[in-house]
Amino acid sequence: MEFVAPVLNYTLLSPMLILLGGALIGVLVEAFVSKALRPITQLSITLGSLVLALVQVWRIRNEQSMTAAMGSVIIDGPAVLMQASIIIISIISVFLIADTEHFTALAAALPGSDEERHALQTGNQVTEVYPLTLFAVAGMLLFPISSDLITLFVALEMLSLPLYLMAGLSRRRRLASQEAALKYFLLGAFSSAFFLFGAAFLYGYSSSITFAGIRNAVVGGAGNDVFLLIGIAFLSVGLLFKVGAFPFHAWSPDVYQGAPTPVTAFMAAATKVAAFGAMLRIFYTSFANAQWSWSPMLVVIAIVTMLFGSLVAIAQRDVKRMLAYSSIAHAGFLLSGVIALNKAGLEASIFYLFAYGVATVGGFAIVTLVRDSAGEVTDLNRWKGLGKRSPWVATAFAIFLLSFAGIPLTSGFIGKFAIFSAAYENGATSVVIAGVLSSAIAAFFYIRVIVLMFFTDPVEDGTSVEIPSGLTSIAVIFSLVITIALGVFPAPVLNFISDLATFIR
Amino acid sequence: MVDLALAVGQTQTPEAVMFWILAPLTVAAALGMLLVKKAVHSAILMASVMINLAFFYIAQDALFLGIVQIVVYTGAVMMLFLFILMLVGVDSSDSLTETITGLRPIAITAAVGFGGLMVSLLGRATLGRGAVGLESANSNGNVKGLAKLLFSTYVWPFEVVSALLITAALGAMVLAHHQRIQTRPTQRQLSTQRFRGKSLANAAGLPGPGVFARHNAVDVPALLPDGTPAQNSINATLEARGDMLNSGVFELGKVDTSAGEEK
Amino acid sequence: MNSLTLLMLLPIIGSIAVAATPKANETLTKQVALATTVVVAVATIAMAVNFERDNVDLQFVEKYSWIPSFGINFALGIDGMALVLILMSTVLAPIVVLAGWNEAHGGRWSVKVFYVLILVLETMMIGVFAATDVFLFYVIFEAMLIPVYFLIGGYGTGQRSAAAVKFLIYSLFGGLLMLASIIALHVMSGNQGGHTFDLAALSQLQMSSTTQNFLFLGFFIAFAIKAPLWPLHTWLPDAAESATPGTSVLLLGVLDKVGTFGMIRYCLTLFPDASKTFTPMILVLAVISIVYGAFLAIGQRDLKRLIAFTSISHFGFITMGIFAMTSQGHSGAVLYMFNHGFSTAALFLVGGWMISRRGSSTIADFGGLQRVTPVMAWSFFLAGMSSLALPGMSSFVSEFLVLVGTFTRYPVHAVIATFGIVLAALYILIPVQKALHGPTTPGNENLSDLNLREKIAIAPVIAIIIALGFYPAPLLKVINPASAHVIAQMGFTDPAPTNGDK
Amino acid sequence: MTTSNSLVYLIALPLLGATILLLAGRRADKWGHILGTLMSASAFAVGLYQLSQMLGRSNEARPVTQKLFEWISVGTFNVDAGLLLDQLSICFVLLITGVGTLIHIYSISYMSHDHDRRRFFAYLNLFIAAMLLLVLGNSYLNLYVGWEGVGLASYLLIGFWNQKPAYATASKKAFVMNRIGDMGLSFAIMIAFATLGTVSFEGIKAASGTASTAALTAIGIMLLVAATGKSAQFPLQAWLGDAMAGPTPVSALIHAATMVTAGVYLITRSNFIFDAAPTAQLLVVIVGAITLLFGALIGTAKDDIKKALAASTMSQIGYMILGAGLGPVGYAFAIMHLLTHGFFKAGMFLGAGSVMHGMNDEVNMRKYGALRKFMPITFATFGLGYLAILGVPPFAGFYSKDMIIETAFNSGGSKGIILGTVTLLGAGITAFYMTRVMILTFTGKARWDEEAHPHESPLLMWLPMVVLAVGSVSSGFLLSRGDALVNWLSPLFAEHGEHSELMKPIVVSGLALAMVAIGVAIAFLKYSRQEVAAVAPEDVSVFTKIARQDLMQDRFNEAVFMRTGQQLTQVLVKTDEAVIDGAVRGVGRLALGSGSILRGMQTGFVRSYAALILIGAALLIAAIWVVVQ
Amino acid sequence: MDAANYLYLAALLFTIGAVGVVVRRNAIVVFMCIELMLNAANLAFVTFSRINGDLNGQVVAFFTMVVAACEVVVGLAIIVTIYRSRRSASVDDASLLKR
Repeated sequence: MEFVAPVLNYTLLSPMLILLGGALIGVLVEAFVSKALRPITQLSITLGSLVLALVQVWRIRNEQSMTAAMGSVIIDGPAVLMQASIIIISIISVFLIADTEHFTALAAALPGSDEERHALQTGNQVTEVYPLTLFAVAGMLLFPISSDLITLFVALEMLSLPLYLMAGLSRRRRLASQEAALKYFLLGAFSSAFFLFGAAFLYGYSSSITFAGIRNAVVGGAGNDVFLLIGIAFLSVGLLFKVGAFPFHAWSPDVYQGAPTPVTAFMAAATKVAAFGAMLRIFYTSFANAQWSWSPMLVVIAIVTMLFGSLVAIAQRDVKRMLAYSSIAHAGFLLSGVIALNKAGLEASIFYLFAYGVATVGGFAIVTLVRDSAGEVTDLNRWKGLGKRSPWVATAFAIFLLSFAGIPLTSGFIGKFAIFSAAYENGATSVVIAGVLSSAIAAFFYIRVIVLMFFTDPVEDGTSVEIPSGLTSIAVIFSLVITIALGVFPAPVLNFISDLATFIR
Repeated sequence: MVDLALAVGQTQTPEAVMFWILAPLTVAAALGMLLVKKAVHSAILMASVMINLAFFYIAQDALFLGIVQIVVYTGAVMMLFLFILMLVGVDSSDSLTETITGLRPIAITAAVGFGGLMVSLLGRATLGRGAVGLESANSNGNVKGLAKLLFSTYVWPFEVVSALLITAALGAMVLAHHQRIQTRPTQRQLSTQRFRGKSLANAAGLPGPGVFARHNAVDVPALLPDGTPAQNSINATLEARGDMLNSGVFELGKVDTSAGEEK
Repeated sequence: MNSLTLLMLLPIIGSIAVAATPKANETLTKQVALATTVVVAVATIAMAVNFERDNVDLQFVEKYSWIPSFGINFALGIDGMALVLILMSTVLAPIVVLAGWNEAHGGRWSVKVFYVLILVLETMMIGVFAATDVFLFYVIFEAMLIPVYFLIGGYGTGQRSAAAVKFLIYSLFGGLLMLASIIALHVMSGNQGGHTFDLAALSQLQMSSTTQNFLFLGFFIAFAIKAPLWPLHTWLPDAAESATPGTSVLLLGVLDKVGTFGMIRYCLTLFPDASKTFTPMILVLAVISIVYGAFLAIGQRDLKRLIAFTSISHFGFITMGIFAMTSQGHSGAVLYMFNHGFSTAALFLVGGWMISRRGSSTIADFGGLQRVTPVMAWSFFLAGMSSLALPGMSSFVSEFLVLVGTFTRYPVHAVIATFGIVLAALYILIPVQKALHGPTTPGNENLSDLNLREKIAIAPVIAIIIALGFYPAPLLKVINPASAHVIAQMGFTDPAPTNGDK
Repeated sequence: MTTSNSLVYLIALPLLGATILLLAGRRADKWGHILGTLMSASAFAVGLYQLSQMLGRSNEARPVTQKLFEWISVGTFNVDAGLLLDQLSICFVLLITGVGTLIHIYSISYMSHDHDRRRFFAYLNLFIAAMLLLVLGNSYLNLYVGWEGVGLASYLLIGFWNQKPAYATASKKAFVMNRIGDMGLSFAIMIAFATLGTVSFEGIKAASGTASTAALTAIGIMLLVAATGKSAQFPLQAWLGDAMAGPTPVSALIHAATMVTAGVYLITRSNFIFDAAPTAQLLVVIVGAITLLFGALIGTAKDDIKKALAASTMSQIGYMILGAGLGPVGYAFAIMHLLTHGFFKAGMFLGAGSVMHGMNDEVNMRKYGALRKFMPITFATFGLGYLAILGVPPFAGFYSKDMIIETAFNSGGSKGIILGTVTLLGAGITAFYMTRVMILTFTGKARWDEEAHPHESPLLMWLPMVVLAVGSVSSGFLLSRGDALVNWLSPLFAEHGEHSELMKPIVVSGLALAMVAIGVAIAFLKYSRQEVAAVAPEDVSVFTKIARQDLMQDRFNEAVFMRTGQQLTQVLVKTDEAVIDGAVRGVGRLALGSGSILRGMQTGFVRSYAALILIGAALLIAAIWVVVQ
Repeated sequence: MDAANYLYLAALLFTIGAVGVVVRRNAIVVFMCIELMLNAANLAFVTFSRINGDLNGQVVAFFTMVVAACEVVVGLAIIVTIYRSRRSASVDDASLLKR
């Protein structure tokens, strides 16, 4: 029992290390750089480290390793793909975050107080969001590549904590924003308790906390599976909470609505990739041989989630809430990729996650642009006639919506097709049918928004579209290009995914 | 669950005794957390649960964890809770009546179902292998064993946790830290300001609480010459905590003065 | 040879050119759009001339890998049926542009947008008929909805946005059912020798009859919504009522044909057995559509809705012809598609002119137009005659072929359907009487007759209607081999004359 | 069989005329009528030329065909655009073009004051072309084109003055009822194709030998339905009276001489079918018999001169149909009556037009009277036609009608007696109402309106009347001399054996004349001896009332078909809105409603959300518990 | 002594914690109940560690404590912030966002 010095493969871990490094520098910047210079410095550091991380991910794209961090992480094709997706989505989100006006000037100041007013006047900014973002991204990168329950749990918390905080930093409607943070935090902690409890039973079942060990136990299959089942169920509660699946979805409408829109965009898109990444890995590797036990459960949850999300979204009057319910429905669609449990399902899920994530960021980017004197206008009734006043913004939003609805020639369609195909291949016909049905329902509310924007006369109530600043424009255009390109010429990306998407065990 | 019965040697009986004494206490304390009105009491009960758990840890050959549970968890984390409780009003009590329609029966049903089913399931569980015990794992000492794992196998999450701690610190700072945006005014500036203000009413300083009032407690506002209560005579903190008494009660007009006129 | 791709590119290029025109110069915009559509029409005619009509194989075949991981190709190719429909689409396009010269002015957006949408739609119209890859077909099938949606919602009248939404939701619903079937096909092809969407390859798939039935329904319901078959028709009257006449022409004349085209190209080819299973039910629906559409048309007060319901009746005929599984029925149905395109175009265009002049689409608001605007009245009358399948008009040939083809196999259906021709007389003559005949009612005295542009637009339509009525052979010769091929593939032969031995 | 390249000109010339006149618009107003007349006349010339050619050939070689192009060809369904001119069609060609040309000439003057005379001529030309196509087509489908073409022309011409709503309605009614008949023709063609595999006359004739009686009966009945529609036979006769809304020349040409006789043509043309289908043939006879009485009865009660003549037409066509239904013996007589009828009825219609022309377009005979003196030519020509229709020897009707009556009597058994009686009765009634028309119009006292200034019509109008009157006088004699027409047509029809004669021709003629005399006498007693009221009396017998209302046929149609149809339509419109679209909207509302309800789960309370999670977890555990059990 | 008893205890404590989250209104008490659930999980880990005879479970428990500490910091910061804005620590009062 001699202590062996741990060996870390820094190359393979470099994307996360770069981001953590960037975050630490960011913290130091908070301490040592003057207020005026902080925003630009932080933005440069954040973007720089994200781009660097992306480059690093690209460079390790063909690496495969189980031992990059003493068995705590797995680097393989899907890992690279998930990480790349997360980083790309994060980069787009950072453009949004960096735009002014979204975050409170001083989080500690009471809403409506003189202190706040003063902070606003002096142009104070909470530049801490940049390091927080980087921490969250680092956590997200770690989440889908974790290969033991400890790392998974730590990563879960690491991606969650910054998001809890950031959800509460909105500049306008601060009470709602803080409420969102509180709800997100309490429910997140609640669900992570379930997660941990489930992890305990998995450990009990397999006497191992690594995925490989659990897998071996499942394959070996000694005794009855009560511990395994409890473990899977509770672990799923945690994961399903993060992806926003029914009945663990309840936080997402409130949080999406209350959080500053760039944060909403970021967490809606990137968290989903990370959470589904982890989910795919653990279900595809560790639990694959116990498919009989969890597949029916996920089928039911997927179907209910799709239908619930689509139905409730119809009744929404607030664009952010509507997108939240839409994201619930999409979580249902994505679950069918997990249920598929085949290579096609993995590829489809990755593609879907990326496509959906990018479109989501784009969609929320548009939301940030529609505002009146009091800030963003999220009441759909006041989006009337947007197409008249700002055709380009409305058109862009319409394209994102069409992508959500899965209309051909947008990325959403290819994703939907791929993921349902995979599910069908595994015989999950009911999921496919429910998916198709709820897509039809979902189409209804996406189209209703398009109607509002294009076919309804504007109400003169001061709602206007802010001329997009350079950064938001970049985010929108970037998302738009990806959304359309993936709809029209998905082949390169699909091939790239196909080449890489195999979990190593 | 028979398979899990451990032959844990001599300690078996004492452990059982300890368990059967502490476990009911623990459950009772936990239930108490739900039932007591005051948050502080809940916190105290929570601390006791934690300490009991520490005993269980130690009983189960997790010495290090047991100590950490007491020192760090109960000692630091719970103190943090108490600290915050103090901040938000230590004696504010929670009404236990349920305000959300239908929530309580649902919660109780779900909980009973959840707990009952869990217990029932655990009763059915078999592991297919015997329990091992930690004798060999702890052969070099519990702390050493843990340290070896922490610093070799789990070094990466260990590192990452540091980032988590930074995040937490940063987060707390963002939410709580009041950056001084203006320079603090000097005494001189303040007094100049006081006299150059629109009104000279407060030039001589704020009234103290209880002055001219029928009570002179700190939470009773002073009365102005015209008989109205002076809100600014009360400490802002008390006001914020909601501990200020309704000043209207002490308005002179409300005082029954009719007695003097009766003979 | 990549003439089909080029043909599809032409309108796109045109739309870019349209987009590049200065916003102030609307005339130039229109001229560019018109020129584009004319060029496309000429190019299509040139292609049609080069078409080998006795060759039953697909022609002008091209294939480019599109999404190889799903086995999806950008594969085009046309047989006689597709050629005829493409021809119809591209010939109608310039007519619609010319006829609806001022249609775009009442819209929410600029004239440019209108023509960009029209041209993009034209590309898709060509593509949807030319696609030989099921996925490609589906993509275009669905994507087509978007320009039409904006054309209805943006440039229509009345409850335009509600109608546009209804149209879109209905179509999307059908499309999604079809998507489910396509997914199943995709998976099955993957299990049986590699993912492919090639129509020919997919038609060789082995599947259980239950599967086949479900997949057939997925496709068929989508198509039955598109080519509105009772009871899935209720979107059409609303859409037609709200859309501009030009849009209605493209919608009913071309887009809805995708439904009937799809029934032949996809339902029959991919699921021959299921097609046979469902034939009795479909024929009943078709017959109901014929009679029901006619009755509803008679009962309409709004001119555009009336035309829409006549189309429902006509689509019933087309569907009946398709599923009669005789060469007459089949060729008749395809010819019917072509003819219906033109006769509906004539009705909608002239009806549109009447409505825009009068400012109302209620039939009762018109009266005595024949004396005031004889040319317009005549055009409407001829269009109506074409709609009621008067012999000498092209639609007669197709309608009769459908009836005779159906009769040889399903006499009862054919007999009931034939009652439709009496109802047709009513639904055409009632508006003719109300709008064109009788005394000139107030509000109609000063309507202007067709101007030169409108005459130029309507003339070719009527010329085609009449010319093909007397000499349909050029089209039939192209259609017949394709139809015969389909019928033969389905394993059907025309019933021999019974010599009365029944 | 001989082929020819010139048959198409018969159709092409008037069609060209129609096209030019319609396309040229007002520019052709000055010369349109001349062009139209020329086109018709040249078609007549072509017809004469064809006749001369035909006469020069032997019986077998007389039919001429011309294949224009392959019209419809799908699978085994092959229909050429082909024309056939044989002994039967040449009769029609000459009748159509000949009478047609006369009526063109008449119309030049009759319509001279009409603003839209050019359009009128265009329609007339169109009608001539369509009618010629009808009789020249070599297959049922070609015939069908002409069949509906004349329907269209008839519709256009009836509705020529469609600014009057009633006229517009009349034209629509004519078209729709014709379409019902056309449907029969469609059915006949479909059945023919399904059973015999062909739709050409030649092909069906060849196949009819071997075809089953059932099939042929079906075809025959359907053809009869077609004939009833076009020829205004029972039960589809109701439109003809209303069709008098058209200008009088139209009534003369279309609704007396030519189009309405198309049914007779159809049945005669299809002789090979009916000969092999006795049931169908019997139905033909029955329809003819009913209609001839029906029409005659209506004719007795009509005060409108044109409607009276129309009823007479209906009745006379009933004779023809009856004749055609009698089989090979009757075909030629039916055709003969058709031709003679074409002359005298057209003449009478033109006469009626002439009267109206002189009487400010008054049609009510009760407001005529004593016109003999003012319109001598009209009176003379009308009178000759009158004599012809009565069947007074030696006028045309005598030859043709008596033949039919005789054949009816001789058709054997009780059938023969019934038919003979009916035809005789019809002759009597005909005599009655025609005499009534004569008396009311031309004799007695003048009952004119104030502003009426009756005068004789101009040359262009009376000339055709004279020509037709000559035909009314002589055509019967000429056609029956030496059985000229019977022999001419005989190659087309099956041989027929000699029937046992129930009555000798002379007896039949005697009986017929007696009936006529009775009819005339009654009419004289009723109308010449008594004052005729200028306003139709209301206190008349129930029978008269019924007869005035076309024997309640319109009432019946209205109540049974129109009302039901209208109600059905309304119900369907409402059903479509409420049920079908309602279901669609219901689905939408269901989705929206359930969305709104489910939305209620989102209470905003974090504790409810936690409860939801707890419930979810509990359900998962419960599921596990169930699985483990 | 059966180690399973610890598991029963853990399950009970976890359930009680979960119920506490649902029924208590004071955000801090709710949070403490969550801590109770985490502690129950830890107890399960420790018990399983003993059953399985390796220390991984204890390591997890250790990590949990650390992570929980971080969570407490962030959570309490959020609770304090919302308390300062609303003058209330009741989670029911934070219900602006709904439906």
